[in-house]
Amino acid sequence: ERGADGHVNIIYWQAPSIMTPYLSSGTKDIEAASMVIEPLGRFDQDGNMVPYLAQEIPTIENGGVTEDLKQITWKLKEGLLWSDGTPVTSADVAFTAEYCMHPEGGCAQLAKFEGISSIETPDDLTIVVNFAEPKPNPYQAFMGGQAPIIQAAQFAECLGAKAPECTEANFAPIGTGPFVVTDFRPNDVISLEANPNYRDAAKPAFATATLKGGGDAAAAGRAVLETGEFDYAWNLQLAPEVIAKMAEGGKGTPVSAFGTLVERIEMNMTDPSPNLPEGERATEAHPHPILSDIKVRKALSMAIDRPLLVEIGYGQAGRPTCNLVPAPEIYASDNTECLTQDIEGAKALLEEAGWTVGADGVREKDGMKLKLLYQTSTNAVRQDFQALIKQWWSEIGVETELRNISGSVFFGGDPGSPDTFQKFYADVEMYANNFDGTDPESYLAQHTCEKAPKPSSQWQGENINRFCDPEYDALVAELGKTGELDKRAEIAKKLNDMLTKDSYVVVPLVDRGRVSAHSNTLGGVILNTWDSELWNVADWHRVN
Amino acid sequence: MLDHTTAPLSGEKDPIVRIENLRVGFQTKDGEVFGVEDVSFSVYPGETVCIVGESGSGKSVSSLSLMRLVEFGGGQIAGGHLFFDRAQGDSLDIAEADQSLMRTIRGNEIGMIFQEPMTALNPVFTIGRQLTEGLRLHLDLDRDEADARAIELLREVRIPEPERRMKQYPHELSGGMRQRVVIAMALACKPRLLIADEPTTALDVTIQAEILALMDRLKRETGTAVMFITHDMAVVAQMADRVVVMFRGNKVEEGPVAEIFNNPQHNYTKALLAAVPKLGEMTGKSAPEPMRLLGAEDKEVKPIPGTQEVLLEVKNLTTRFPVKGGFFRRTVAQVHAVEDVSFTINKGQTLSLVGESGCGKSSAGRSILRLVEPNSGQVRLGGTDVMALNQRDLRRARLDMQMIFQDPFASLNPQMMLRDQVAEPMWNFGTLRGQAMEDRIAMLFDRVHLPRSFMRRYPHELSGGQRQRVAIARALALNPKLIVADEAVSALDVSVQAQVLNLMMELQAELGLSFLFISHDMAVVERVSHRVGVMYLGRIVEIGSRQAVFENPQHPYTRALMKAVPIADPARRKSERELNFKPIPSPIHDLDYRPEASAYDKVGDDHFVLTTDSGY
Amino acid sequence: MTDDKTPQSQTGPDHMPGPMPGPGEAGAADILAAPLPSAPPRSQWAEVWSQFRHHKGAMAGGFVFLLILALVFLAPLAWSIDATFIDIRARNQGPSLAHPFGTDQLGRDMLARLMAGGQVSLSVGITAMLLALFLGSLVGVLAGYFKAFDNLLMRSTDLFLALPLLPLLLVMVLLFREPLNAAFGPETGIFILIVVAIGVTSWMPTARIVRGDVLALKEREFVLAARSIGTTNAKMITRHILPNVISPIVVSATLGIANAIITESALSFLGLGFPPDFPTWGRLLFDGVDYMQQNPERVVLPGLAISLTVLSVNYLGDGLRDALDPRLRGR
Amino acid sequence: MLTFTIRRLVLAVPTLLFISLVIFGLLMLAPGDPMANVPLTVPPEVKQKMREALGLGDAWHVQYWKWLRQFFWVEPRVLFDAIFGTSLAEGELRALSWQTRSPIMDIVVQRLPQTLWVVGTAYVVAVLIALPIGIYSAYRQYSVFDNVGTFVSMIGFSVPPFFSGVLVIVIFSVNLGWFPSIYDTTHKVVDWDTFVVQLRQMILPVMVLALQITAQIARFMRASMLDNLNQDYVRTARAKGLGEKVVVLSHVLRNSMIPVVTVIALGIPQIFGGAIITEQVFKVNGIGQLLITAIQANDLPMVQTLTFIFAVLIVLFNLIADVLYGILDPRIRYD
Ligand SMILES: Nc1ncnc2c1ncn2[C@@H]1O[C@H](COP(=O)(O)OP(=O)(O)OP(=O)(O)O)[C@@H](O)[C@H]1O
Ligand SMILES: Nc1ncnc2c1ncn2[C@@H]1O[C@H](COP(=O)(O)OP(=O)(O)OP(=O)(O)O)[C@@H](O)[C@H]1O
Ligand SMILES: [Mg+2]
Ligand SMILES: [Mg+2]
Ligand code: NI
Repeated sequence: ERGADGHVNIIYWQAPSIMTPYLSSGTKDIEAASMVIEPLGRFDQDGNMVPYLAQEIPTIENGGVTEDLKQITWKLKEGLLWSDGTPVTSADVAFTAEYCMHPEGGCAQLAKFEGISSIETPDDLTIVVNFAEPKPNPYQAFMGGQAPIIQAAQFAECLGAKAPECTEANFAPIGTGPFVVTDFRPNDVISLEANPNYRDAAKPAFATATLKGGGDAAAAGRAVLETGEFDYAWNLQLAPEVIAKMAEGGKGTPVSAFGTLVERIEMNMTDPSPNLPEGERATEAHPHPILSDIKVRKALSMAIDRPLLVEIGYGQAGRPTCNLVPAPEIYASDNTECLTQDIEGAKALLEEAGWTVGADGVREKDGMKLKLLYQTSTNAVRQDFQALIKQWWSEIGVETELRNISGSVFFGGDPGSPDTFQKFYADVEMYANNFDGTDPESYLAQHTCEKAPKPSSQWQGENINRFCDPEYDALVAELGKTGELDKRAEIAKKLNDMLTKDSYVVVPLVDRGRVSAHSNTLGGVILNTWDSELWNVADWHRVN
Repeated sequence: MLDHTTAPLSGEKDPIVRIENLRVGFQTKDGEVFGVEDVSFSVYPGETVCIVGESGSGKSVSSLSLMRLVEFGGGQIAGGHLFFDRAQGDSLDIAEADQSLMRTIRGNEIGMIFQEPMTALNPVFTIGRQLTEGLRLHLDLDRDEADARAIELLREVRIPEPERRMKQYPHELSGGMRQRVVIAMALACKPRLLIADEPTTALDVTIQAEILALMDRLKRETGTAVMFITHDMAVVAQMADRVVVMFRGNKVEEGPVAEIFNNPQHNYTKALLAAVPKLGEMTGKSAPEPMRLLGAEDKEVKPIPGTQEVLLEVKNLTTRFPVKGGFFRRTVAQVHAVEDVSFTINKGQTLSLVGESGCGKSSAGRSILRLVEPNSGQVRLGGTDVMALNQRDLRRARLDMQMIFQDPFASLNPQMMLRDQVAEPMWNFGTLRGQAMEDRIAMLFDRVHLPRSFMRRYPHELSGGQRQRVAIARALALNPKLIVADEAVSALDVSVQAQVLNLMMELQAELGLSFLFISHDMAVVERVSHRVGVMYLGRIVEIGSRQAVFENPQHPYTRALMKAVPIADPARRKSERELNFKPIPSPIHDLDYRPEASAYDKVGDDHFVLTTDSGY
Repeated sequence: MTDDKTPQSQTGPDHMPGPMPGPGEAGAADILAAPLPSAPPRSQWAEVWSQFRHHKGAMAGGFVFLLILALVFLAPLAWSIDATFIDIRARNQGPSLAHPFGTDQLGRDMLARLMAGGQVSLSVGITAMLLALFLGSLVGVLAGYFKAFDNLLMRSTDLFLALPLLPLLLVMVLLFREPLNAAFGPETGIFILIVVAIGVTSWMPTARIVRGDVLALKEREFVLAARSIGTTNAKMITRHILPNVISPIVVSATLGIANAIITESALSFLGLGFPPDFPTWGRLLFDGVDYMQQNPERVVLPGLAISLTVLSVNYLGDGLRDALDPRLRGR
Repeated sequence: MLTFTIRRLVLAVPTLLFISLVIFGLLMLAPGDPMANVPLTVPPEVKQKMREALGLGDAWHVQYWKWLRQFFWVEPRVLFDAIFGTSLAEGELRALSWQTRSPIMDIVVQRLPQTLWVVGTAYVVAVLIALPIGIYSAYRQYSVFDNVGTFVSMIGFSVPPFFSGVLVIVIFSVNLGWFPSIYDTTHKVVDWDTFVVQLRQMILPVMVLALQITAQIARFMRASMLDNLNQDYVRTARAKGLGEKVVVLSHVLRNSMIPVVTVIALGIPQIFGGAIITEQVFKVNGIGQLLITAIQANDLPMVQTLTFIFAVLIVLFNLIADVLYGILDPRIRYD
């Protein structure tokens, strides 16, 4: 029964700053918004699509998607109401697309709407989306937490450059989700209450909810697992033994699930030496003097004991992996060779490559030392990984200098900073990346030659390691044209292998899952890494 | 023992204090030193006991012990008893009393006047606040009553414009005024015993006479016992019923005042009396001459004529200080401290400035060195225009002119060893180095009669007179051409004073030093000066050769001044009736006040008298 | 009486006008000339030292501080485990014979890490504190003493106080890391950078406090007296002003060292400090906080090390201050 | 001194403008990008569009001018509107945060109460504790009290709040369960019970913060008192028969206050500035937390505005400190 279970307390150690995913793509904001505004369909915990506002997920089979992959037709459920009581119509959906695709809006989810040429609304419930090119994966717009439907009436005045000025709408959007915002304090706390017009009269079970932000993961974990002040804590990035210890508090349970996030080491294929003039440093003009040799890259990978890394850094929230695309099942390559550490093999390989052990135990070749600068962002687990990997590499005669950089600089794209991950003024770097939804196409397309960051493109670009292989580019193009799922999976696996076990430019380490925690009195939690963690908050309830 | 043999003068009453075998030690790095070794004496109600003695002989320490304040200064009463007869009739051994009991006695039953007036006052509180504090505590007065009483007290100690002074801060007062504030503070609650540690040292004779009269009156009217520490034998003669002579931590002699003066027993007492300068000794002589000291009578004393070459020329010097008021402390009026003053000093000669406290003597002296910036006027020192110098040249010029400050403690850096303080001028100008400098420092210490072991001491470890001597040594270090000596010898006991004066005169004879000698001790002034200027309310009212001014005073103020000089002879005490002074007008004027220029009448060869209205 | 040893007799020809004991005239005049007992002069520093030695707190503080220094800089010679050596099987262990202070989450020896961390923290803490103290006292004294500088210097103090620390540090790292690395090598380069960064961002309170005291001190009469004997401004500051503002400076020093050690750790977990495998006390403490419940020694030890250092420096400072204050000396 | 104050106030304007320019320059120069928190899944072109929408493409002086205008022209009028119900600022673009896309000043106003509650209380508590401790430690130098006080305060100072905060949480929230570990910023005090709740949630952060501040102020107080306790005027005061309380608390204290006033005055802007780490640890989400998240998110207008507000406060309180010097010590002259 709606509202019977009183109040639920949720803690996000990163505080939400806005309630629409269109103006911020931060996970915290998207997930907070998902309690209020909903898409036409979501991904469930296994990555399957489930309809939300739509009657069903359109497919070629049910005729929702045309054979030429250039059109998709959505049908809204009947009788849907906004939380203010007005009906939800196809115009709202079309408006949502218009809102995000406005050229001056700076919409954070623009990529979701890429390729849309026009949207038609033949009736109040039907939305027809037309694509300029065939779209093998048409489930981007209006699908998942990143692309929920907003109310046309509320945002009508907020198009384009005016978007940021609609503070009230941005903070308290009118939605169809189980809750409505009663008080939004940016970067602090959101107070919500049950949506009186929610489509399921029995839900949500909670009358009110608080989503508190701030602090750090440890504090959030403590509040749920040890003191029981909160019911749900998001993303507990903590060492496994710390979580285990907290769980002894007995007030709550950690839960985990896996998605596509892979912690990896990228090998710089270009020379980052500071002696090179600015503009040529770390560009394809100068290949890396050491890492250009695949034997070295492979040896570095072989020296790493991935299961141990998992044990130390992630525990139940991680799995060792050799793949860039670890999931979904059909896209994951069966590559497991790298999972066993092979120090001796690595040594032999380096030997073979002409790197011989010098006086101080560091290998040399032609007077050059095998010395690498290894950078990553600041994060306790990453620093532990750095230390461990440094030790393993030193065992095979590689000297490593470590550097850690504040995340806001490392991941910020400031072309003026030498420390961004795109500039890659280091020999190897470590970070994690994933892809949205279940389709890896655009993710794999990031490694084409022209996507390498370079001075001319203000160092923007996703091909961080500057890998460049025409064969790879051709395969990517082919993937873009292929609609058949099995075929797509086959190409994707091939691409994955080209980057990993064939060339070792990307050295995957850990498939990182998500650990969150809920109190023992909170029922209905199903952790979902394919969509918002709060995707089924309507089903949450109190248990005794 | 000596005590008890002299019968108390004021009848057979019990003494109010009985000090028995007092011994006070200080813990220093050389081990324990004793500021007072063995002292016993008594003070009876209604009696004035003067304690005289060499500087550093333990006078201040004894009196501080009586207040049980030595402990706070690092001392320890190592032995003896201090019996105090309380108002309720019971007798208390102060040496063993606890501090909370002492608090009800201090300021209430025993009042104390401290030697160093600048540092004795809290710099951040107004005079009014500091005065009324004790009143409100002991007499339970409310604010208005206390204020009224405080103003009355200020008036009694003859501070001009008491209402205004209540709101001023210590640093805005002249040395003498501060001294009087301290006196007023001690008298506030009409204590039964008043300890006065050199209370009139910084005061000019007229005010000194008034203060002495005030204390005398208090003694007579309320039976207050007075323990009066001084080195001024004239004051002793004027005030004392009995005299205690101290020397190096011991009492060496005690007796009724007449007996001490007429028939001193101890060698030290004899030496002391021999060193007292007497007014009139120089009558008829045109140039000053060194004193004839006991033990050196056969030494020839030569007059010091000086030269006629002008060294310092001061013209129309005017210095004013702002008076601030209100929350934002805006300037609301001005103190006309020095008003249109002109004089010259010849090379090798001494000009003395005398005048009542607060008339602007120190300000004039400081203005000449530009230690305070004068508002207008000219100062020329041997050809250089001091007023026109920039900071660098001014510093250089100070090689030739030095100052001895009125308040020796305040003018010494508490963090520096005495040796370094004396060496500093030589460091500054690099006049001497290494062994030569060491020799000179040692020589200077010897000359001002400080033991060489004091070189390693710090200012707070010295007695008042000893500090003064450090300041003198420092001023002499550079062999300057001109020394502004602001009350340079007033804190010294007469024997040392005589030696220091002789030293100064000798240096003058040998090196042609010139002095601007600021003093209130007319006998000393007569002894040392070639010319004398009399100041009143910022102006020089009379200036001329010493002979002319002393033997033929023209200005009414000068005459009054001369009359007030006490004589070091108990038989010739001045009675209160002989003293009648006009109230002193205020030097504080509104911002738009424009004073008249000074005009002088020439009444003699080198003798000028102010014709402009001086306010007297 | 031994008249030939009176002080006057040593002054040679520049003879004394005072009483010279004439033949047969012993007595009254003599008594004044009697020599006062004197002790051989000692240097001021010897004295400060002797006072310092008698200061119980200072001696204890000094002892502890030296002990810490010895443990940190000398003991690694005896304790040969490398602070960065990972023994993964031995992780999160409590104290044992092999690892007296236990191990961290990667099995690195905590004792070795504490010692290595101490080297960094102490060097950074002390140098940065000295730098901040120097800057602060300099600015404070100049501003308080020279009216002409006051406004300019105090407004720059305002400016520095107002600058947001983090972006400032980021900019410093951006501008200077590479040149310093090139000039001094990575470790010295980053050391200089950190010390300067901390020093440059923490001198302001000292400056303001010192300035306030100097303003008050400047009006004291002994400063006027010193000016009258021709003391130059520079000497005035070193001889008369500085010794009299020593106590706020000493307090700033104690607080500064704690501040520097902690700021250093803040820098390193922002990724602005030493390389991540470089242990420092602040960082060990920070890393240990998450393990507070299972391995309390991981926070207690670095915390204790920092506190002990700060305490010992505090007592050292107290002793120094007392020893330098002649009024307190000899008590 | 009125002229001094006026002169300083007038001078404050160019000073602050200069400071704002320097801060702006610094922020522009600092590496970092508001897109740092955007997931890597968002393609660079989209990020570029987002940047442009934020106005990042403009030249720096355009951006600076825009901020100046918003801060000095628009915001005051908005304030005026809010007070008098006028509509002067209608249609004007207010200074917006890049993270929340909402007017910065609104957020600041929203954050102030909790910061003032927690940090302000801590400050007041700290000063109230520190002064007596400092005074008494100096008065009884090297007594047991002094030594214990020194010990505790130095340990308190040398232990950073990221540790002490967590420590008290583990002790008092986790193990003893006495106080909440998370501060509820939505809590409203309306009656006694809610006041008690407020008190309970404030105790831990206040305790942690106060410990730091106390240590500092107490040390300066003690040192300064020691300098003055041996002065001659103290003897005079005692000679008047004043109780030790009056001697110490009024005569010596007043003379000793100058360095302490500085420390206290310098600390007050920090009350408004919040306590960054402590706010984080206890999730107080005041101004300090606002600043740190803004810095981490490279939210330039927010950082600029906040730091500028601090700058204003710093300049103001330094002026107040200077005026206080003049009042505390009449010898100090400014003009
Ligand atoms: N705090 C101290 N530490 C060491 N010695 C001290 C201290 N105070 C005073 N003395 C010494 O005790 C002796 C007596 O000093 P006291 O102040 O009583 O002299 P005095 O008789 O008052 O001299 P004066 O007439 O010069 O003031 C002096 O030799 C002085 O140096
Ligand atoms: N800094 C100051 N601020 C304000 N007024 C001052 C200041 N210094 C001195 N005065 C005033 O100037 C006048 C003259 O003071 P000065 O010190 O020159 O007197 P003096 O003749 O030396 O007196 P004494 O013999 O008492 O030392 C006094 O009225 C005094 O109050
Ligand atoms: Mg004395
Ligand atoms: Mg004077
Ligand atoms: Ni007897």
